[in-house]
Amino acid sequence: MDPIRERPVLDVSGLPTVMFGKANTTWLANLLYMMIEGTMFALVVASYFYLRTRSSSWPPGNLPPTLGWGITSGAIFLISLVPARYAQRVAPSGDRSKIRWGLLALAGVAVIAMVVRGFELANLNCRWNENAYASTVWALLGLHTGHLITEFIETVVILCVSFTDKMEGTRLADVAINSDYWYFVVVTAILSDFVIYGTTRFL
Amino acid sequence: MAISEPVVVPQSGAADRLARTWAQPRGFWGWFQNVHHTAIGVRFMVTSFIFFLLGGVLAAMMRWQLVRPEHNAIGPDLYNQLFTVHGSTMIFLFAVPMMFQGFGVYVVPHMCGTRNIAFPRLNAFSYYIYVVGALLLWVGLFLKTGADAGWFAYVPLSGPEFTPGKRSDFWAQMITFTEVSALGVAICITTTILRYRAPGMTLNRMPILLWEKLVTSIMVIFAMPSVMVVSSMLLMDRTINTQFFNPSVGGDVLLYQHLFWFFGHPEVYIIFLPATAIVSTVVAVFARRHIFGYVPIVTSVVATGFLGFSVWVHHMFATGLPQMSASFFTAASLMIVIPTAVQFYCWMATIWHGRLQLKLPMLWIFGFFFVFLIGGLSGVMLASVPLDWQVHDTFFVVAHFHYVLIGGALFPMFGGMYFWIPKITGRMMNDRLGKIHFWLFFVGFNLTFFTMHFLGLHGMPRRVYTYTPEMRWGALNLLATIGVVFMTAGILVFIANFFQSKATGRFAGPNPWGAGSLEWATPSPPPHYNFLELPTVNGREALWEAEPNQPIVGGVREDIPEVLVTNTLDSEPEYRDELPGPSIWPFLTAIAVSIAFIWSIFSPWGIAYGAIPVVITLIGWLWPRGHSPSPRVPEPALEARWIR
Amino acid sequence: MIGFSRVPLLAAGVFASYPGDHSILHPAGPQASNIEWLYWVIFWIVFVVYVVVVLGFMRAGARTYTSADEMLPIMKDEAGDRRASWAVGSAITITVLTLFAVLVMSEITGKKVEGETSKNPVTIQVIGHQWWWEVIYPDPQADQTVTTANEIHVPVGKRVVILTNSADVIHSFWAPSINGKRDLLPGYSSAFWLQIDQPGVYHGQCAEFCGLQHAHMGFSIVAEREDAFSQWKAQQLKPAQDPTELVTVHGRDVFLTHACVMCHTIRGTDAGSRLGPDLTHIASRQMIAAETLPNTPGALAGWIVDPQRIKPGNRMSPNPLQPDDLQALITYLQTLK
Amino acid sequence: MRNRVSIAMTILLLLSITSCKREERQLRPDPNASQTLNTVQVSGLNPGANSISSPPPAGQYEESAYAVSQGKTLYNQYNCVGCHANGGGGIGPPLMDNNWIYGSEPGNVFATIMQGRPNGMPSFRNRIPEYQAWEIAAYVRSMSGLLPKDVAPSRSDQLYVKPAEQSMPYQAPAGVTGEPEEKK
Repeated sequence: MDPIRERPVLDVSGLPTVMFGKANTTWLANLLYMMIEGTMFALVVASYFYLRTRSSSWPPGNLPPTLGWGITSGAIFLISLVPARYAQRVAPSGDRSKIRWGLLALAGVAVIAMVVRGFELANLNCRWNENAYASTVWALLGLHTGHLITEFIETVVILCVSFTDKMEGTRLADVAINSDYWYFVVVTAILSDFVIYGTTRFL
Repeated sequence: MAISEPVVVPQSGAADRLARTWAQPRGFWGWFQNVHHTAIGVRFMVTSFIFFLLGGVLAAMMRWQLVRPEHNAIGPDLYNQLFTVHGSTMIFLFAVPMMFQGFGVYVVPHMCGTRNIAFPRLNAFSYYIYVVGALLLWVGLFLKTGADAGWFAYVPLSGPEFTPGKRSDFWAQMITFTEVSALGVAICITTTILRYRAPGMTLNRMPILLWEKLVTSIMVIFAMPSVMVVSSMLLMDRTINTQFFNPSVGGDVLLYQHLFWFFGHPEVYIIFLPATAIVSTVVAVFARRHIFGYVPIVTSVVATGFLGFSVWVHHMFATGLPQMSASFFTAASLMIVIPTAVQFYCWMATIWHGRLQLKLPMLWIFGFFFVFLIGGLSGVMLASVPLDWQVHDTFFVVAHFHYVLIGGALFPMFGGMYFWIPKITGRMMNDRLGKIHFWLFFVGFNLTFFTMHFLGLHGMPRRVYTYTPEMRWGALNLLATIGVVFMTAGILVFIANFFQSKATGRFAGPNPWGAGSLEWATPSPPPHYNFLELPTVNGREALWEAEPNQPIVGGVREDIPEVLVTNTLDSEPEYRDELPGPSIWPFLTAIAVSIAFIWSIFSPWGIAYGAIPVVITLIGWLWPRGHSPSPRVPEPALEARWIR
Repeated sequence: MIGFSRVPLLAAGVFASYPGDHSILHPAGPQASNIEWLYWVIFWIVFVVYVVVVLGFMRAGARTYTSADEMLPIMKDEAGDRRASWAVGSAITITVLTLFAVLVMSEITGKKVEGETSKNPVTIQVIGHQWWWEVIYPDPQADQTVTTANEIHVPVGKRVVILTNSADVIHSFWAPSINGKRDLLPGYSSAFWLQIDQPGVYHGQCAEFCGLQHAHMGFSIVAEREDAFSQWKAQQLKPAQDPTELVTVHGRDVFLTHACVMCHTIRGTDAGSRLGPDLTHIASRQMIAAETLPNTPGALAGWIVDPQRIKPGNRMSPNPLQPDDLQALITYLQTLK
Repeated sequence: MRNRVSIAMTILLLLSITSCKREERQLRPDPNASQTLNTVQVSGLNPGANSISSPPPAGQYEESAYAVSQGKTLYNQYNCVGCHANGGGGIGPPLMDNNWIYGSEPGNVFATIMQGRPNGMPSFRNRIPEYQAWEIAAYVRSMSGLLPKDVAPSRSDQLYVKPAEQSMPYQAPAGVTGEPEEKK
């Protein structure tokens, strides 16, 4: 093409370079990721109920999991919504100390949640290799524990970033998105708890 | 956004600046750092094509074993590995990576008129993880550890008791690798299509190919988790003795089939929709008119996406389901014919009311019309429960899905290759060789697979490594084997043609076919910055409907890899996003993940210990570095260019 | 409706001219012939559809083909498009109606095939093993229960219900000229019906991939007149009679003192293991090794000595017997009518 | 492009070094391993020292996951379960523990199966071809973790009675030589 040409121009130089919330492409990717993981949870839960239809008693020969630990972990996850929301709120301001406190609190709650999860697994009253029921229960809780750990690591990494001067621009958006993902972890936690503890007792 | 009056746009320097900004490292290690979608897309195509050839070799070996009754060239143990690895290769290592990942990653950003795919590093990661999965399966085969329970590996045969050793475990992990890859690419493509489209390319103006890639990506996102879950269950049953599929303690063998086919049938459309997209694109170009029935076609693509999830049980009619559910799935399976029929009629109408230039790509599309239709119609037969009881798991079904997959995906794929290779390499393919390739392949294909219908009707089950003369299947099997010779010859001609054109082919120029979508607005092969001037779009076929002085996008920084992000519905510019540059970390992460997965085959602790390097590499990948966000005021060089 | 297959047509011709007792297109009972009827109906429908669509594409191509090699301008043709939308619209309508017709016919046929039941059928239990079929004619009195393998006898013209189980992996019971296939799933037991109208021997085979010897997992269904059937059954009920001559006595001892006894049953002797086929009346069967070999002394000997050559990977161990022992064993087994 | 190929080659090479004995499937045993001696036994018991066909071919069975799993199938089918249960022991001694009355070497176990032992263990000579006895011996050893995990069988599709052999703590490299240690 010739070096000089007359063309009308759509000038976008004035546009921002960081967006928070839905406008951010990472937000979209995060949403898609949650769709993938959500499908996995849905399928494991579906298998759980499918196997239930194939068995005369449910749980077969095992005591249902100890309710106490289920409730505890559920409660902890609900509490964790507070620091998650806080971090999300303060992210756009770019106020590093607030962000640090938010993330720190979130990471702390995650640690507690993981400890409780350990007791939860110990009190399922079944081993994964006993029967199909036990396998599904362990699969469901294991799948969620995997997400819990991932989210914990992600939070810690972002926390570390927040102590550097790189905590600005898109990194702030990442903080907000990290909280979105934590909401997902909480929701799936409540659901799996309901399936594992609730349905064996009330359904 | 306000569009300025026509202004002088000095090109001087812009090209060099962009070239410098978007340059990809060279050399051995550079190869592992490249994150540009053209490079990754081509790699997906080349790699998957190599596995297509390997899978073809296995098929030839199988045909050789079946050439006559009680032929014992190949024993049952090896034969079972052959057809299992053949099936798995063609589906997981060729069809999806080629049709979805390969074409998608290469062509989507061009069609959107942007400079790279979204999340380029995730994209690169997806490629490496796919390669590892592919190697896992094939190295397994060479170490006598080839999967041998069929490409859908039904339990209990594939389970801990009946497949000792590590064969099924290799298969299951291969699944995990390839599906992770597909899912990663799905995220990249979806985001690119929804947010990176050039200003003016509203949803209503999106090329059909983009629509279809969007639908396919969404299907991947909902279908692939299913097979990952089920292959993980199988792996856990085999390695840590879970009991998902053990009937004597409440496990269930049909659970496996449900989960597998809930993925397995959408998979067919994940392979087939990209093919129809190629058809729609090519037909419009060589009928020299806009595609007829844009809205009906898009609607049917979306409808296929939904219906694809409601037909999986028709793979399980012979398990003796209750009549009710069987009827439902028959109805659904027949219903899914309608969207495909709609597309067929629209293509016919496009040709009918256009001016047909039967150039090479179009020739293959005509081959697709004739061949795929047979597969589609025998599919109608299979949808009927009583007929399925008879022909299920026979060579009739083998014929059916080869007509669907080769007819429905391979013919359009070759069409697409003859169509886009000039864009990729910058040189035209040889027309005469292309025609020879077509006719050899067309004849050989029908010779091999049409005969299989009869074999099936006369009671030859699939997956038998031999048969007795009393069955009188010899003659037809011999015919089928002869067909392989023609197909092989055809493929060889294609390869020869490719290298010849790469070396001495006629230069293609930006738009050799006079096509209308944006990828033809850049030089062939495209530079790493894709577009010197980011385009704006004015209609469904951007280049055909561009005004004489179609506005261009200005003000996207050229000193850092920056792209314009627009909103989903009407692609209004929203913000400028800086993309990550070349990096070795995706490759290292892929290696770390591979170690963890492969280790887990041999010890459950593999996941635990293997997770550590994964975390480290991920941190290395995600740790922020490089430029700080751009200042609001562009630097003087740009200032000078956009005078108001 | 067999008449369909008589229509001289290339494709159909190939089917019809294809002899054999092992074909979807040569039904021997109501189930299979219902399905065959459905097959031909749908075959002709899709055949017509194929011809029409292909001609359509050819016509479209021929109509607008141009050999021009240069880039032609992009054309617009609103009038043509309007006509086309009518054509496409009606084509889709026809398609939907056709599919609906297919659905209805397939439903009706399905009901018919599943409806071929009766109050007092012949009940046969078929258990799939890797890689042979255990066949049991259950009876309230245990001593009235017949157990055999790979060869199913049924009376002509009577409704038969097959109860299926699997002992290991998934198998699929399929005799093309009798009825569609039915999977044998571990953990499930299902029942399906068949009926045979012409006397004869009909071949069947496992249709779901079940491992190394999936290819050699055949069975045969022998349809015979009522009286012949009851005779056969009475004979099968008898235990094996004690051998009398020296050689057969020796043959039995060989059987009882070698690996044979670990897996096989011969009622009337100490051999009572159920791992392999019941051999009480082996001499009465046409074939051995799940329809792999004819039941001749030679084949039998070859099978006993080196089964792994004939069916690599099957569960029977090689038995390198001394010639005279082998001879005696064969002679003995030949007496088990 | 070339790089990818070279990587593929190196990986192939690395893995080929570890040749996969584990996946060997000898579908057609060599004739002399399928011997069943043709002398009609008078009594099931059979005194005297080991008279194993030498050298013991145990290796080829203990390295093949297929052979060991065959052994597991035969162990159940030939009703070893009747006395030894699923290794826990019953009428016969337990096989899961690491306490071997007649030695833990494959040869010893093979001899025990073929010749029988006092106090009830019958002789299976003539009844079980040698290769099957070797397979069973290999399986018996896998029960107490004497075989590598990747060879030891995984769970069967049966009622859950004990963790699968592959999850037994791995004890020693599966040797086929050396004196049987007499733990009486």
